[in-house]
Amino acid sequence: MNIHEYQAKDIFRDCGLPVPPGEVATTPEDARRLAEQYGGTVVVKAQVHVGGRGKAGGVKLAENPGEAMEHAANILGMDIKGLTVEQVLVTPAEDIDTEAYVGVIVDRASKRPVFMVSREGGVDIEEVAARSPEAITRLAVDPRYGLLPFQAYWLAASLYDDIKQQRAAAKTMMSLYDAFIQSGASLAEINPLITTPAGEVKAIDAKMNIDDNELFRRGAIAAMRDLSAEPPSETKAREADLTYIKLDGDIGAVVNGAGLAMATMDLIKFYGGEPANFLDIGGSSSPDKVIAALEIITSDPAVKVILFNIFGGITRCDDVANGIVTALDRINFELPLVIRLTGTNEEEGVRILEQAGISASTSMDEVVQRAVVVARGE
Amino acid sequence: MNIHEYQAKDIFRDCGLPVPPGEVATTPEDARRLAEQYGGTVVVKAQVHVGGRGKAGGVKLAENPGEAMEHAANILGMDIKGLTVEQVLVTPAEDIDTEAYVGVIVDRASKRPVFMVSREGGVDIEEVAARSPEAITRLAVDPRYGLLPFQAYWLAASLYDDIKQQRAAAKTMMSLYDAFIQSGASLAEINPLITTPAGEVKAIDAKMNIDDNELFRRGAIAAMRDLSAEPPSETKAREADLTYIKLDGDIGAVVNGAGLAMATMDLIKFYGGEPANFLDIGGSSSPDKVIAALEIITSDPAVKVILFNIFGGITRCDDVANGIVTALDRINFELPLVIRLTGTNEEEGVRILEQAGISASTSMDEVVQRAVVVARGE
Amino acid sequence: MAIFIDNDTRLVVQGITGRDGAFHAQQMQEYGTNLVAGVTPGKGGQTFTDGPEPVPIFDTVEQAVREAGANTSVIYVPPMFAADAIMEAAEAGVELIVAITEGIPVLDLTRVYPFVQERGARLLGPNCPGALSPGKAKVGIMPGQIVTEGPVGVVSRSGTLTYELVYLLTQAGIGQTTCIGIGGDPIIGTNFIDTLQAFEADPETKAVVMIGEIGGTDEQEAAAFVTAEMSKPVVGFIAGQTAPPGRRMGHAGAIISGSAGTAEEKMQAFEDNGIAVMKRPSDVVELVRSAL
Amino acid sequence: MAIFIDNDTRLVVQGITGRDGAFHAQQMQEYGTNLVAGVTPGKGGQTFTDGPEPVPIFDTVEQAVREAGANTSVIYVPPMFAADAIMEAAEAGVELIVAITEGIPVLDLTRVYPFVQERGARLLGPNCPGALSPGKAKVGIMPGQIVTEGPVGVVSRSGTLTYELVYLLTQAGIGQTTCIGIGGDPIIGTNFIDTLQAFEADPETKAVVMIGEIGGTDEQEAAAFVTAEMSKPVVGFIAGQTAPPGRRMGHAGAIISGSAGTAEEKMQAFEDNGIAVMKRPSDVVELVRSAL
Repeated sequence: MNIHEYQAKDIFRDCGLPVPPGEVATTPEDARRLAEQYGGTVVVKAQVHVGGRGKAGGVKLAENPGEAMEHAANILGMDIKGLTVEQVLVTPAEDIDTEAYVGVIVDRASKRPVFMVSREGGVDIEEVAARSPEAITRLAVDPRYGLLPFQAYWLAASLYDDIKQQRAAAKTMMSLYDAFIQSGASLAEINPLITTPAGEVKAIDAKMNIDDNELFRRGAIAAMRDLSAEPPSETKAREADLTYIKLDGDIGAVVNGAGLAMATMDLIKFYGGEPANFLDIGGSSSPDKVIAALEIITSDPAVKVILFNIFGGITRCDDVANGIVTALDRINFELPLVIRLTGTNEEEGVRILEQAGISASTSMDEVVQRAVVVARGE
Repeated sequence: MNIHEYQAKDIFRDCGLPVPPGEVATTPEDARRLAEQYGGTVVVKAQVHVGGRGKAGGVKLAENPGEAMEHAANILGMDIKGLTVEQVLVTPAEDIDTEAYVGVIVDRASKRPVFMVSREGGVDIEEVAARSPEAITRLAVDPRYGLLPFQAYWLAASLYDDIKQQRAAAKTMMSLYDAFIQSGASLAEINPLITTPAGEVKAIDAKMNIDDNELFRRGAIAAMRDLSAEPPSETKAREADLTYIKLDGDIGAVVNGAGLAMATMDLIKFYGGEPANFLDIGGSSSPDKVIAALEIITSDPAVKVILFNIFGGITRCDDVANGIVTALDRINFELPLVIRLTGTNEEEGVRILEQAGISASTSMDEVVQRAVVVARGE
Repeated sequence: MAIFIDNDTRLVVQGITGRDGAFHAQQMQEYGTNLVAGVTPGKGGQTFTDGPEPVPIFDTVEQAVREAGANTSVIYVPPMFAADAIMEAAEAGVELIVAITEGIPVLDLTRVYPFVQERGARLLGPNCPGALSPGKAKVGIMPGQIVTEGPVGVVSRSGTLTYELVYLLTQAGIGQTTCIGIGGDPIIGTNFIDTLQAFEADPETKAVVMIGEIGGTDEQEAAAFVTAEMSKPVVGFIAGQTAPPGRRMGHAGAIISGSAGTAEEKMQAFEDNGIAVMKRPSDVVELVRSAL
Repeated sequence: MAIFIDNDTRLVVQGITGRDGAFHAQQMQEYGTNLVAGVTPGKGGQTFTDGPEPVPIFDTVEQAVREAGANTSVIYVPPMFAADAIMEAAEAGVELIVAITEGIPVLDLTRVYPFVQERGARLLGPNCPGALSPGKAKVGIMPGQIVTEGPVGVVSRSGTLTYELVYLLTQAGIGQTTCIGIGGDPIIGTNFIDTLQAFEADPETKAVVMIGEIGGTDEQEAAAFVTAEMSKPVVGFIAGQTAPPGRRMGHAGAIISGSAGTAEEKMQAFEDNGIAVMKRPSDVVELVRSAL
């Protein structure tokens, strides 16, 4: 789950990171009031789950409250890469001497949280990694011990030469690691970590991604989810414990298992069709999931055919068949169904469908080809 | 550092342990008021840093507020093993079905925190250990991982057969481990952990010892020290960063290093004398420590002679000599001094003393024998 | 021969009284797996009777190891208890721990992994379908009816996609030594290389099918390993050629970060290392047949 | 020969710019120890000039290892930073870490100890005087002038009491291979048995003096080890015969708990295992002389 900059900053502040003040405004008038409150020059920053806000005109300096109101009026409602800006963060502008990058991610290879820090901040770290990998210092944290003070100092010393800045940065690393662990994050990033001409170290941007699997035990963070920042169909899918990603094609696919779902999309494309979505009904299944899946897919007007590709393992074919039958009773749709059902409790599943007058195949290749043909209207 | 039962219970409660309510009273009237507030039968418990309160009459049941006041009047001011009771804990009496023992200590051998639990609670665990060691379940916690839920359950399952009680006890173990770690404890104990006839699990007694070395980073716990519970001389020694333990003899000894200090006491005894104290001025030394040491020893009227046994290592003989000379200037005492000084900066130390008209030996055996002779008044 | 599980497997099911645990315990026992114990705290002393033979239930894995001689465990407990269940199995001395549970927080795994390693145990998964050695043992959720004995080792990050390919092989008369699902999470206990190593050492395995997906670099490293260390032919598949970047495709591990972890990159690594790449699942039969 | 430190020791001093660190760095260098580096964060690039030869100061131990080839470290930093300093040294690849600092929280040590173990390093201390191999190297705070080369190994939980006994030996013309202070805390990195083992393996050590104190059971276990594994004679001393139970006698580790850890118990264990027990420190000369 992505959270907004202002939410990440709240978490950072609670963990003792040196984050300047800042509050969110949803109206230009709010932005004006905040700018007044802070005094001096402020920054008005669009709060959207997407990079490149600055280039899109979503981040503006305002020298007085009137200007802050103006910028807020322009930015609120703005469309950035398909997302509408609903909130802006208003925060005092800082004088910047240097800009560094500090990030923590969960690293697959070392199976540990890994810090990445660089003296080159305020830019895309992936670009730095591609251009000059030696400019990035990496450190894998042993989660049994946490980030140790000497490690934090090693990282800090790679960013700064002044001992006071090194100490401040080391403390920042320790706090960032706390924030990362306490929030169940998969990424926590300060870009840039600045020094001011007075020598202070400050975190003036913040980014966090939260591991969805952590949300069950982190209510406060789960409550940070911004439903306006994702399509309603994906919200609905999540609530039904499905994974759904909308795509641009016309073949709606219901598949159990992420790998098989991806392979189904790939095969649709291979046979000349276009998938309308990725939809995984997951491992442990229930008829309710199938119903929710059908409701979500049928609400996409682009969909011309619905393809079921079910290979039963922990998912039972009878559950899926029951779900289809119940869904057909409950929701009204005219779309053609192409069904493939095999694996655990296959016989029962096929029998349930047949009793409802629905036929099912056992070959993936066959059903995908048929769905492509149906979608073409041939 | 020892803390009182009521203080340990406050810590336990904060960590989520199932501790019944209870408050401390310093007057019989306070005790009456508390008993009224809780209603029903209460227990009035002396708060002193010593075991065997019950046998000494320091723990009493009171069926009504008047009785609570009476008991408090008797217990407050009572002398238990040389300590005066200044506070009583008033807490509702609990119906007891079973009594178990749960403790955590830092174990030297495994170099880990070790849980010890037993179905035999409410009695001295050392007796249980001596009588029937198989009645105690031990579990060493890997501090890199902390107490894991399955381990807490293993411990709990060794105490109870009922799943609800097992779960409650497992949660209690987890909380106790948190309390232990968060407080920097060297011992945390629930004796007894009871079950009530209704099946609830409750911690009705609590004991904690805190590692003195943790206090610098645990202000709230350091503030729990009860100065009334230790001799003023030991308080003064601690504030001067010395270790002082008062004994019953007449030879006051100032030694650097715990092992040498013990060996000096042993040697005094070997030659027929009686040490008045254990006093270690510690490793890194300063003249101030020597002054404080002399002030403490000279305030003990039993002392007839002061013996210095200094072997310089990290302690410098010149520092000790300066301390002695300064102390003689500053504080007024008539006691004879017997000094042994050798090791780091020995020549300078001896020179400083000689300039002040004080002679020093280099042999421990010799000075101890001389001190014994002087103490005898021979 | 087979890898990881065989006739010496003595299985304990953690979470045997849950819906999924009970169902699959029965399925595994019916398949012929030597199911020696179940564990559900508080239900110790009861007996599991859903399968063909009664199985004792214990409160702890330690008891299952001590009293029933379990050496392999399979975990069906919910995500919030699963990390603890894995560590309990490792602490109890279980040698192979198969974690079926999906949705375990990845930070839990960063602690579970070293814990398991320190005890010399092998973790398979989490978020995996388990292992199946046709004719010998089935540990996990793979359907027993889709496999048959034979010379092909199968290793996959996916669950149902594996069934798809295995079933195609079986229908074509090509059997398997062992089918291994390593799991779809970013941090897993046993990776492609560990499994390829075991297949290379298994004399009955003559060829390997490796099924990868987008995200990470495991497939690329496995491909390099194939060139460096393997004498046996490998046939490969990568799912997610049409996946958009930056989105988590069901599996927590299936996400293209920036330009890294794409299907193209992985298929290229396969080709560069002499691994025959399938364009579609149904190609598996022909490619394996010509590899054997 | 000697144990733990010798002419191959390349020493880094952690906390070299502090009062104690600077003083003892100078003393160690004057004794002839090969002092190759000092560490104080923020002072990297400066030079330590208190001793006979200038020594480079680094910000981190890692730099001291990489740039100055340090293989041994000695720690003089305050208690609140000491655990971290030990771990830093271990992480940097230092082989022997001597922690002089007194007052490190014991729970810190429960984490430090496995960290050091995992990296294959040896920790001596904390709260110890260090090691001294007469004529070769001095690491810690033992006064160099009280030792002389010879055939006796000395191991002790104490600091100054060790000097006492060593000095008596030296004055009597009996020299030492190495004098080791293992430290007075409840949890220490290197214990009596580890040190006895090293002395047993050291061909130049002909006899060992072991100096224990009240608290714990290390001396009892060491006594059993002497019987089981040692061919060389051992002479022992126990401090604290007159210590009252339940009080911490200066050292965090010197405390009699209940009836366990008394001097009597330990002296009995020594006698039962053929270790000659001194009644007073000055007995050391005669007992060692007859052991040699």
